[in-house]
Amino acid sequence: MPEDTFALRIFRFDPESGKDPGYQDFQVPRGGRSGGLTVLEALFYVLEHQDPGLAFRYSCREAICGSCAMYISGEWKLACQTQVGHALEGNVVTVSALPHLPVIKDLVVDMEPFWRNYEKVKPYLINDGPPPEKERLQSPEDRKGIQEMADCILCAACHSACPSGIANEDYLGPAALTKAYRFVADSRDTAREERLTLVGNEQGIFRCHTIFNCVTSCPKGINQTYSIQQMKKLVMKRNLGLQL
Amino acid sequence: MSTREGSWAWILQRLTAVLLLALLGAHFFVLHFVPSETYITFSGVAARLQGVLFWVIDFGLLVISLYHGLNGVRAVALDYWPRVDRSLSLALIIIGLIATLYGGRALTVFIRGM
Amino acid sequence: MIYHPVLIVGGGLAGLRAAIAVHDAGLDCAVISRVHPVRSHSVAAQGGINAALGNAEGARDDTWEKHAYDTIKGSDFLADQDAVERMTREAPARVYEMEHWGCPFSRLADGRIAQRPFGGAGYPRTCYAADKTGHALLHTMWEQCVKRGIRTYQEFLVLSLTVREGRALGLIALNILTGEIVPLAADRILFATGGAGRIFGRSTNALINTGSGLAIAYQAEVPLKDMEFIQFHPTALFGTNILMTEGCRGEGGYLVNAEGNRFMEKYASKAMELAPRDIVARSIQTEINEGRGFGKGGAGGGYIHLDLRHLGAKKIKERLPGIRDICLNFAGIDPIDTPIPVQPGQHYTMGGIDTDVTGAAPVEGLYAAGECACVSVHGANRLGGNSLLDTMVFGKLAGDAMAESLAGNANRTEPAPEARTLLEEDLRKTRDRAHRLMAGDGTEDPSAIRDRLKDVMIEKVGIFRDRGTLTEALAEVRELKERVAHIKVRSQARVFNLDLVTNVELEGMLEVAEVIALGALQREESRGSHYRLDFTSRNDADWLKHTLAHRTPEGPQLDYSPVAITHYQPVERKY
Amino acid sequence: MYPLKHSPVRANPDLLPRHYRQGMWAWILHRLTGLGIVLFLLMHIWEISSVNRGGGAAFNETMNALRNPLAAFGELVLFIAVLYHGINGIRLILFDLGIGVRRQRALFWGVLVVSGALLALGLSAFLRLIFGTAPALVPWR
Repeated sequence: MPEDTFALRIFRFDPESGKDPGYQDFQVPRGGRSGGLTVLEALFYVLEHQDPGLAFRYSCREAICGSCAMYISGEWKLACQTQVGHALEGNVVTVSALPHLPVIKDLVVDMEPFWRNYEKVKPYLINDGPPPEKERLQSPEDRKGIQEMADCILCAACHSACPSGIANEDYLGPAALTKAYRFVADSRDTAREERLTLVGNEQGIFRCHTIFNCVTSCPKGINQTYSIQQMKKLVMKRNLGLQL
Repeated sequence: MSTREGSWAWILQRLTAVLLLALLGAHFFVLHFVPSETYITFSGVAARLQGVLFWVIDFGLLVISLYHGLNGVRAVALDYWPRVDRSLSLALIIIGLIATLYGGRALTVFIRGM
Repeated sequence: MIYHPVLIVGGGLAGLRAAIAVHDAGLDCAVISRVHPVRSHSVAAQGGINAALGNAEGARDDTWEKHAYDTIKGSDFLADQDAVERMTREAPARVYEMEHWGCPFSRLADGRIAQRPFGGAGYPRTCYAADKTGHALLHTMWEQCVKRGIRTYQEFLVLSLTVREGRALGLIALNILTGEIVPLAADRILFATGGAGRIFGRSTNALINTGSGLAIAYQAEVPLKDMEFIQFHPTALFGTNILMTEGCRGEGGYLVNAEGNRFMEKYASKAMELAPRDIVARSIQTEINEGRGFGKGGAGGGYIHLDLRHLGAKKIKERLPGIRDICLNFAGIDPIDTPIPVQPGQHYTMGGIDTDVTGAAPVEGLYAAGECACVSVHGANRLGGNSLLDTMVFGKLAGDAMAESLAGNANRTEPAPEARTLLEEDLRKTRDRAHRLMAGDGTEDPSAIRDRLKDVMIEKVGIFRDRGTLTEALAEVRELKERVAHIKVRSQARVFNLDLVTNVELEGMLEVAEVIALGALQREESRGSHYRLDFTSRNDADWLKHTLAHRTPEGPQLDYSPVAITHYQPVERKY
Repeated sequence: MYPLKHSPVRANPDLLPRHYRQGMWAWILHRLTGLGIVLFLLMHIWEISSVNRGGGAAFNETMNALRNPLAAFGELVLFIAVLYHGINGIRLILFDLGIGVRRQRALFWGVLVVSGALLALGLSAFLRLIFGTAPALVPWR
């Protein structure tokens, strides 16, 4: 019955066919096994019952692994976290691969440009001192200061949503910059100067135009712009020879 | 200016923005709210520009707005064509210099009142 | 042919920790992962990691020995005590190491790592990073791998393990992104492929936890140990089965039935909600079965309430922010003012590839660590907070052991000629198998088989078992195995063929399910998570032993091995 | 990589996506007004510099030519653009000072309100330009 189904409009691209990319509609029943239905479950329904050739990424289905960021009905979302009922436009849910990243097949994008930028900011704790016998102490306040940045699941939604580096794979992007600030703000890290040099340029923080699309698109509610603005201030302070 | 850096371009854009707000406010006020003749004429403008304050405002506007505007164009262009930086910057600097000189010469014509 | 002296299958905590150990020993190694490493299921761990640091107030006299005893008692005395002692002794070092590598642990006021109480533990010794400990640890571990430039083969699904004359020589894997089936040769191979939760319906596990590593090892005639011990987590979010961490109860949450009672009083009057998982899960299921649950008779089987309201908004937002997000996003409720509907769900595979304390399997050159391995430190029931610890302690030990065993003979840059020949032979076989799958008669629907398997396993090999249901389950699984021969991979695509991936996994799931069901049927006692309605008590005289399943063409052949007992004689568990 | 028969394909967001929120509109408007103002700036320099090309007479001639409703309308558009660009510029500088990074949506509405108020004030001058006499909107006139 048509009223019990909705149309899942999926971005399709098959690299082996030589055909142009486009959208394809599938009729999917609304009710899942548990009453609600997430977009990820709907994709599985299509895979199992309608088109075994559909390609998409998945893992945890609970919004922590970061596999299934997609562009769903005009917004950047995790497919697993999005209820079909919330993404309906009329009777249609539109799902496409993350914009701006090269598409490998259907909803699977090449994450290489994203990871390349992630690695550029030295995304690991650097501490020159010898490790103590026990833990390095960190006050609960200092710990709280990095909570937001450390919550990032590296899903690349913000990276894909950011218009600042839209045609520029060298722009570090909000995810990598937030990762950089996660360590700049960590009281245990000693490579602040080095990191600020890595990000303090026009392929880094100064490419950010404070558009806040990253913030809007983040499925974990992280404010990437905050991290970026904090680093702009730190770099200017450093340029002016002030104490960091 | 190389893309490796850019913090100075960034801070100058902010500083010129603040200056422009002040200068433009003055410019607007002078042109539209200070009682003067209804229509702008050469002699009217020339008379006004005899005052040093107005001279500073107009010349400052010329230089600062050109910097702010052309640097803005550069920022826009680099979003879409990240690899044109060097040639683009050179082109913008040349445009800026020509416009400053040409506009500056016009101002001196007014000041001399000829 | 791709060759590395050491190949590690699995990019979760155990695999990455082993890779770091091998790399730091100066050897070349590579990690093969079905997903990008940070997408591994370790990322979903919530509550924390146990280590007797003695940081928390009231835990100053905690020691690794006490941690060991809690673990052994929690395991219902099936754990190998030497292995447990090794694990708990090394626990603080592994936790401090993660801290030094930048893991954002939650902190006490004095700046030390915070610890919270967890089920079955005598002291608050579970270190945590809010309720996203797995996420914090896995990202930190991955960062260390990035720092070291450790090679990873991402989105490679391992299809088979090549073993000849008791020696592991390499792997055949599918490059999911290209569709190529490629051989990878190595002198030492570590399996760190995680659990088999998705064999069961109502699982808290990630969708990728199909037990494919277990199946591949088993198909290569590596024995699986204690597979009948499947942990059911007491509190999975009703409907989606997303985990509601034990930390909810560790922070003081209550379990309440439909009559408004904290029913744990009846089952574990001292430990209450913080009894070990097997006991709490059985208690909840009993309440539901006896009609004191909510939504009884409805779809999904009823639930009880996990009530956090009395903790207050501040504590919930600070200590359990992830739980709150999950509730808001997946159930549409806010735990600050609404109790969370929960029911028990499959959570952990205590059993796994048979290994010794260094992770070595009974096949030369093959190692295993993490959830896919059975050392065994969890015995019949794992304590919350011990799985993250397991991954890191035994990941490192296995990495060290592999590096050490290769020392002096690590200069090779390509496989031995005979290994190459044998791998190429296996490559042909595996390609044939893929072609066979592609060209099946297609009379069976794989998704129907998969759904049926999950239902059978949760209904008949679940929290409560007996001879009748287990016999039925075994028969059904064997019937499904017959049926799976008639499936057909419908997509002929090479690039990212999910149909091929899920169907290959399905074959393995059935193999592992058969081992679980048979082991459970044979073990005529109740111990830890394995509860038989027809044999309700523990029987140390006959069953204080590990089950070992060997693959034969006729199905699993079971035999048994002794449990290592060092200091602690089995006693009745009381909480 | 398996040989691709296509050069890299990218999925595009909708041209005017439904996801555009305050920050995105603020930026689009800032960028468009900025580029428009630069264009005007160059034209303005060219028109003032008519003195370079023909002295005061040429300047007066240019000014007379610009005295028509269309040019006045253009100046109205310019005025609105400058107002928005300036006020939103203040918003951006506030962000750089670390103010309002978590309240960007509210700040955007603030920008619109302030721009609107200044526009009403400024309109009086334009009405005067268009109709020759200004209504007594400005108290000091």
